[in-house]
Amino acid sequence: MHSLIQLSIVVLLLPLLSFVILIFFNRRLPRRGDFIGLGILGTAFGISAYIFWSVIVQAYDPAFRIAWDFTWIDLGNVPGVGPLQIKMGVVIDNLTAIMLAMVTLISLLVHLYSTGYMAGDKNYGRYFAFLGIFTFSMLGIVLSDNLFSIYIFWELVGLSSYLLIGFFFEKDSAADAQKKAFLANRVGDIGMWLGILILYSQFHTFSFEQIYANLAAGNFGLSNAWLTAAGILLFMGCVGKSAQFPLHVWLPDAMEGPTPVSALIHAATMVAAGVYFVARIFIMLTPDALHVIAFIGACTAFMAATIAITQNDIKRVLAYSTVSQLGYMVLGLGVGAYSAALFHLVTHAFFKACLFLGSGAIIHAMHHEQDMRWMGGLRKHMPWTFATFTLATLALAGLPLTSGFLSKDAILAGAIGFAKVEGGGIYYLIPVLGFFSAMLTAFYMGRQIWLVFFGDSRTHLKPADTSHQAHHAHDTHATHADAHHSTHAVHEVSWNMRAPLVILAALSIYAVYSPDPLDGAKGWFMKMIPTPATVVGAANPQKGALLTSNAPLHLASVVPSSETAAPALAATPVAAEHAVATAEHGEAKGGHIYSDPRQAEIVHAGHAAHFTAIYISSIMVALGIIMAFVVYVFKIIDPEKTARLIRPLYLFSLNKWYWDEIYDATVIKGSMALAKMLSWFDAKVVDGMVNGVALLVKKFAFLNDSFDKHVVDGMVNFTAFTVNTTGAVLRKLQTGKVQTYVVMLLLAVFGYFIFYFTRLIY
Amino acid sequence: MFELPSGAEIQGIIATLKASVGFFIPEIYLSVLFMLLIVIDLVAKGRKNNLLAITTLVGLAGSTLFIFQQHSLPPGELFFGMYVLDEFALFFKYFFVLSGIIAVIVTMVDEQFDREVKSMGEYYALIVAMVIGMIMMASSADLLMIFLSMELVSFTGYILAGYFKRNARSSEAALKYLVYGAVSSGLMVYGFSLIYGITAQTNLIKISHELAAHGSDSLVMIFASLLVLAGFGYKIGAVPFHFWSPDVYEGSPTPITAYLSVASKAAGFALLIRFFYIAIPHGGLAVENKLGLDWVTLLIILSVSSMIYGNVVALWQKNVKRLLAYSSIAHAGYLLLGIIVMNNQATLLYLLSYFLMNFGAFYVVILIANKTGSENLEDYRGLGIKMPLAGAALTVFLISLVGLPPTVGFIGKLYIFSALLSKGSLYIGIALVGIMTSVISLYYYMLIPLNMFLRESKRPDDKSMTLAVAPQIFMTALMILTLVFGIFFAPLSDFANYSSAMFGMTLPLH
Amino acid sequence: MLSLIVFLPIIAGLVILAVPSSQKQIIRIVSLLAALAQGVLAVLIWKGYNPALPGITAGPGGSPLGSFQFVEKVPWISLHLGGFGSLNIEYFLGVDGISVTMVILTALVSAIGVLSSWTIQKQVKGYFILYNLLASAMMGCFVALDFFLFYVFWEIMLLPMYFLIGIWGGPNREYAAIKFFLYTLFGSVFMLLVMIALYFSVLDPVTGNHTFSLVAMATQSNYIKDAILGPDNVMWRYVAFIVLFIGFAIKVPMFPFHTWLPDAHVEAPTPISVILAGVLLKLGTYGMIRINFPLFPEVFHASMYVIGIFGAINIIYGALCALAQQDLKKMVAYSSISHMGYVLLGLSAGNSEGMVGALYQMFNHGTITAMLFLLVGVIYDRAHTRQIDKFGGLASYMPVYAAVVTVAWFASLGLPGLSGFISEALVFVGAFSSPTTRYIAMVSVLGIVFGAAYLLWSLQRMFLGTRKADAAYDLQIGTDGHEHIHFHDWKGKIDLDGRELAMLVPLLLITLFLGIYPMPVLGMLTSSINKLVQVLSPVVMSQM
Amino acid sequence: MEQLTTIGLNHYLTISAFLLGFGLFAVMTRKNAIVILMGVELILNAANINFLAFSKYNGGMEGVMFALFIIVIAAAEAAIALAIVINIFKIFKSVDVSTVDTMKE
Repeated sequence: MHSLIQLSIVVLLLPLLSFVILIFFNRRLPRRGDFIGLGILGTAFGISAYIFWSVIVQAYDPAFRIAWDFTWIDLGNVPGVGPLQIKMGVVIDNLTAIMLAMVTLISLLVHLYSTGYMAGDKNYGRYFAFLGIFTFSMLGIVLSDNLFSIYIFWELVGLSSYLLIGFFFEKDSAADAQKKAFLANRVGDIGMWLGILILYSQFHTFSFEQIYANLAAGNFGLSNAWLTAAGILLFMGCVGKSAQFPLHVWLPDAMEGPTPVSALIHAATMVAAGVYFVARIFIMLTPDALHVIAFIGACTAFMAATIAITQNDIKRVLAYSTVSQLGYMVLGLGVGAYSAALFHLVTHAFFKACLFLGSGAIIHAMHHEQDMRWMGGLRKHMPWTFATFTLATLALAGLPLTSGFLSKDAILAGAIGFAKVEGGGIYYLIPVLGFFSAMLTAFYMGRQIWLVFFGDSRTHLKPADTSHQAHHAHDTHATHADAHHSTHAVHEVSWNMRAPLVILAALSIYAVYSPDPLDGAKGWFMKMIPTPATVVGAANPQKGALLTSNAPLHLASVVPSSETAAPALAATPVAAEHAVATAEHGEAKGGHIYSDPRQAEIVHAGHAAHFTAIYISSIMVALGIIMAFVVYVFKIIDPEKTARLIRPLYLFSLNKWYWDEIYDATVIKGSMALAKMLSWFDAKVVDGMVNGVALLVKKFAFLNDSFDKHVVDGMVNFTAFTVNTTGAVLRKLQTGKVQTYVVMLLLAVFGYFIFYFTRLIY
Repeated sequence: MFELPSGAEIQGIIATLKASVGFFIPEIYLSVLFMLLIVIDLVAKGRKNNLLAITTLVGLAGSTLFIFQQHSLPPGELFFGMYVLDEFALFFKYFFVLSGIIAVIVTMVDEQFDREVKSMGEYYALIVAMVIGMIMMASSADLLMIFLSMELVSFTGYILAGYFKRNARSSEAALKYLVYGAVSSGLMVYGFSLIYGITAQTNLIKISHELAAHGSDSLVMIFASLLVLAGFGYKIGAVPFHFWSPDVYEGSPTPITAYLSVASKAAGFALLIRFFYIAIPHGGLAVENKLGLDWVTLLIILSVSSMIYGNVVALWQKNVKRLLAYSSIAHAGYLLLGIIVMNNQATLLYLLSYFLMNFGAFYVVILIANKTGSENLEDYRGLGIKMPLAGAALTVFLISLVGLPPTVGFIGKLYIFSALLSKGSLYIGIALVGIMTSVISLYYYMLIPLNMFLRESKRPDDKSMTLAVAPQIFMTALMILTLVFGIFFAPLSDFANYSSAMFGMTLPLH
Repeated sequence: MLSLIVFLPIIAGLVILAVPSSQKQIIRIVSLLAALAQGVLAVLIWKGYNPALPGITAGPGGSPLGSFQFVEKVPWISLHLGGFGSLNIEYFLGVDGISVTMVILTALVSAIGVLSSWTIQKQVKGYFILYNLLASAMMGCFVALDFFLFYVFWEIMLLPMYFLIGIWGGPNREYAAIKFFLYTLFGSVFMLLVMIALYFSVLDPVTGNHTFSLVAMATQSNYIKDAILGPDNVMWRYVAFIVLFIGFAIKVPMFPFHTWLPDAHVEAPTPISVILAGVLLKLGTYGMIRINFPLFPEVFHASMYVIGIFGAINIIYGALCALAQQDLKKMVAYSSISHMGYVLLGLSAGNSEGMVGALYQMFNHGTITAMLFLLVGVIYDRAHTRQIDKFGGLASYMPVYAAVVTVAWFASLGLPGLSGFISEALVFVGAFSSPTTRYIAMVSVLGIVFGAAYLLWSLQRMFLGTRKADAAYDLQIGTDGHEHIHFHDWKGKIDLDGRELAMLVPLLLITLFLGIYPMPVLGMLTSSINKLVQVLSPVVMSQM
Repeated sequence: MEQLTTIGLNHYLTISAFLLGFGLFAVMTRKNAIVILMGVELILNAANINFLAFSKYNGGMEGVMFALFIIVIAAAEAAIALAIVINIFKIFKSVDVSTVDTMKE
């Protein structure tokens, strides 16, 4: 077993250890054992940093991939299949290394931050335990080498998010939110599960490696439609986790959880897991599937942005911006800007975490006031927060010199290229939506900054009563807040909450990723995470024949066993064509090649569109910021008046496009009604279906009370009704008069005689 | 016109009679016992009745010895074919003697007798007489003997049913029994006359030879055998000849009810089997046509209607005795199934199981009636707690009547249905009816445990319900037998198999 | 060995019979000892079991040995019958992978049941006698390899169950009890007919007689060609299969024969619900696997589709009905209808993954649902109500209970890391892999969501948020200034007490362990299941 | 001609059939228990006539024997019947069988 593998397993198990210790013993430990969680995460980060260093920095290899697995379930010698095992295992490649480092780092920072933020909560220890199990499952997703274990950790992440969202479970809103989140995720998961099933039913394995090898070898028994379906279904998992349209509704509500949790789970890591998963399965997605993904991403990005502009809750604005940014990533993957999307995933993780932690600091300082309308003028009180928050905001808005600029621009460039390659038309909608959302992003982030930090404090404007309920709800905070509630002294937060802000803000600067402030593609990240070659050659409409012909070779970038084959690929015409492309664009692509011409074209066109993208997006962002200034700084346009002017639109945005209402009216009410109906059906009809008509039975029981009710009710089956009626009739024959008996006797004899007589005649 | 027999013939006749008497010892012994009882009654007037009871018990028990000796005798006919001795007959001899014994035991515990009647004088004598009559029913091979023995059983039955003279229901039972019985036996004997007219024979074996040889006018034959069946049907209490039974069973003294519902029913079956198997056997359609009567269909109708009617109407009964009466109608239906497929073993085994469980049930009913003074379902509420053993025993007997393992009743049902299915898919329809009706029967049988265990007593009187030791022991013994034979039924099955042989069978039993 | 494990409880019952009914504690302890001894034996059997031997059909030379294990084969009834050949009934016990898991489950659940019966106060003696009778019968069903013996055990179960529900049950117990009894008997009487018909259709290859041995029946070559259930008699084979299937489906219970279950559960006392859900329902599916399918493989093949559809209906229908329930116990009852649907679905797949999944689901459902009913019992003991809306915010006041409930609930909704997940996953994998049931599986996955829905919703309504206005309990400020919960007329510990933990913790650990490492159970199943799949595969049918 | 003059088997049978009919009619319609019993006697005598006639026309003694026994049985039956009816009269103060129906259904 490779040493890195061992290390990664250690990293995986450490947070679990912290969970186990804390969940059982936190009350017996000093400080509820938060230092344990912190220390363990520190170690974990240290190890993953080492992995990152040795994989990415020390000796970078584009096709680096080490895997290890063990038999988890052994089904023996299955008839028709042969020996069948279900394996579990971990894999480390470049992407994994980066993700490992990122997840552990952010988790560490959030742990640190929480020691300040959650101080004094009655379930303090449990909180860290939950953080531990979350980190464990997240790392599990990152490290998994097969679909099955990804699905497992997927569900576990769902669980830990459930637990953390509902951490203040006394609040009904929190309880609702956690249920909503879990269910929404489940809906996505069943799609993902079906996708997994489609693949398994063909190859009897869950392992990525073998599935891709089989796909490349063209062993997929079903039609390409099934393959596309599999892709889309797997993507549904991402729709759930990454809060893509139409399953995005849970994420904003998830803000009921503690703010650090929102930072860790609902901004940086868990929601990114969906994107990460799509990246993992990227090479088996058919073009059709990719188109669907791209459109979903675009819609999400745009919709969320439009909603964000009218929200007043500071965390909700960030939540919707998260949704919007995730939309960008998905869009990026959809259009084939693989590296850019993942790049955005990383950068976004950092600055969005920074924003959330910052908002947490603000809320903390404002004694759990979350409504931006009652904030303002905070920059004087909390300079550190202000600085970091602003920096992160710029990154999110995508201004040059920030990391956000690099990644977002790369995605948009890819989108343009994609639209070009696909032949324009409807496909231009995607970049257009992308740019438009970029503008909106700039606008609502500007609005937020202004409302929160500038102007004068508007706390006094707030109708008092509501606020008190708001935070009396989570009791411990209430006490903690009441301490200095009397004096509304807003003060900067303590160091352990400040440090993470600074670190994260620092990580949102362009220099970390790329020497060139205007081009992420020059940066190490995009060099090191190349777009892998697709394996769905047979499913690829354009160059199907060609690709199937040298399908085995495409494994080069997937299967380590045939690394040696990699150079040979340079000979393929595709590579040649691409060589030309790269040549005229005059930049080295880290030696990796695009075996899939479609991808090649897209990437090439993307690079071609690079500067167009820069121009347009800069203009858009500028527009957005200017608008924000116009509205909120110079007060040239009064927001209220505008809102009244375009009331329908305003309400539409304010009410989040009415998605909750729609779901409530259709899905939830629908299924509840169905359930009620069915259970009525069950009690009334099925219970009596066996006997035909339960009603009749009841009536019958009613008719003769002489007859013990329990019979009729009890024997809800055929005998009940028929038998008893027949009995009721027959027993009348027993008149008690002996002469009638004799008559019966004779009648019987006579009847028999007739019967035989007729039988004799015929 | 009749020339007197010559001396030689008379010598021959006397010789035959002498020889036959040797085969007739149990009957003679029992007749002696009968007279002895009357004498004792006369002598010991006013003394304790137990004397009579004990004598009867001992006497009946003693008769088993003589019956046992008959195993060594070769099967054959005696008294000029009036009477036969074969394993089949032996089986019923044991059966009836045992049921007589149990009837006496049951009577001894029944306290109603103490209230109703002063002297038990002729009671036991009549029981013995009835035993004799039934034994003769089982062994008679001649229409005349059949008629005589049946009448003997009926008459004693009438008297016993009405034994509680001052009790209106008992007397009513007697009257109904009398009228119905008289009419149906009258019809039967009319049918006999017709058969005699057709075949000029009264001996069953000869009759069947006649029919096989010359055939007959099937219409008359059918009419005759329908009338005969009216007689038999009345004895076995199968629908539509059952009407007397519920009233009579309810009205008569409970021991007599038990006795009639088991013994005289069994006697009727013995007669039915012998008559149809010997006189007009069927082994496939050919013979039926030749003998001019497809009595299988006849019995199928009988048995199906009995199973359905008995079980369905029983659902409505509030009186436990009456409920058991209807259930006995249903059981007549099940027994007929065995006869239809001409499988003596199954029938006899079922009879044995029925013997155990029905007597057991009635025994417990009497014990309970002694304490509560009532046989109404309502008054059974909460008895299970007051007298757990009786409750358990009754439950076992009822479960056995339903036919659930591990009770002997299940074995009976198992054999009956096996007999049906061993004919392939021919009789599956009837088997289904039997199965379904037994599900129905579960409900009303379970009504009794339901009242005993699941419901609280309406008047929780603290008066103790503890039973005497002896009855408890006997009851437990019956219960254990019911269970043990339900698990190790080999002896019963062997015995039934051994007893299925009949003298003069022209066709193989299968 | 097997005889011992089967008859131990009955022996205990006899001992109890001797104990005066006033000595309640002794009675309880006796039956607990019996249950524990049973558990020990089960463990020994599990240890001694060799997973390599497949079972299902006869081993080399037509004898069960070499295929089944712990075989005990004694001629019980063997007599020549005038009527129909010779009757051979054997006292024939033995286990293979399928039954050994069920044996372990039964031992476990009945031990837990005894523990939870501790609170029974009314007529303790009678209760435990019946309980032990029931335990014996259940165990017997799982190890019997002779159809007659199986049938006997099967029927013996009914009566104790009837009384246990009827006497110690809730207000509406008479109705529930008789309903249960009639439904089940209705199913089993047909089994009797089929059993007899099979008897006349099968010859024991070794002795050449008719036989009740299920092992001989499972080999198609032993059938008499033109017998009533012989290969030629296709129509009757179909009828017999359907009749048998219905008989077992009633026990499962399968829609639309399930209506007895909610009533029975709601009325039954907690331990009986545990037994009912934990073991009795398994008998239905076990019967299908042991009897229905191997004896009529070709019919099974023709009807896979139908079985699958019924499985799907069970899954979704049960889940939706559970969603609408107000009574917590009723909800759990419907949830087990839904979960047994997974078993049916897995069986209908007819491939190893599905069948292993189904078997594993049977085991897990046994442990998990036992846990659920115990938990329902806990709250019912305290609050004397099971109305979900009568609670709220319990998590604050009964943390341990809430934690256990959460784990159990998540186990029931199939959370990875807990055993329920693996079985459901395998079921879906199997059902989806077989083209016959693929689309059914696609529909059934909806069950996952609905399952999560009703469980989470009930969890929220009972444990999260704050106390409802009309809750079944009061809050009072304790000495330490914190709020404390107070149930009317409940003297005992508010949170779980030792006995309850002693029942729940083992189940929790099993659920967790088997969720992480399923092989201890799966390992025993696989070879048998693979053999079964082989027996059921159409190839074999063509050779018969 | 000969049919009319000489009395043949059929005449006997017809008579007995009529007797049977009358007997049954009496049993079914009469209310008085005594009369019902007389009806039963009629039925038995119908059988008697049959037996005698057949025994005459088939030869053999069985019929005659049978008839004799039937007569004896009838006598015994009458004795028992009367005893029961008297008992009924004691209790129900009438011999109308239709009033004797306390037990039914």
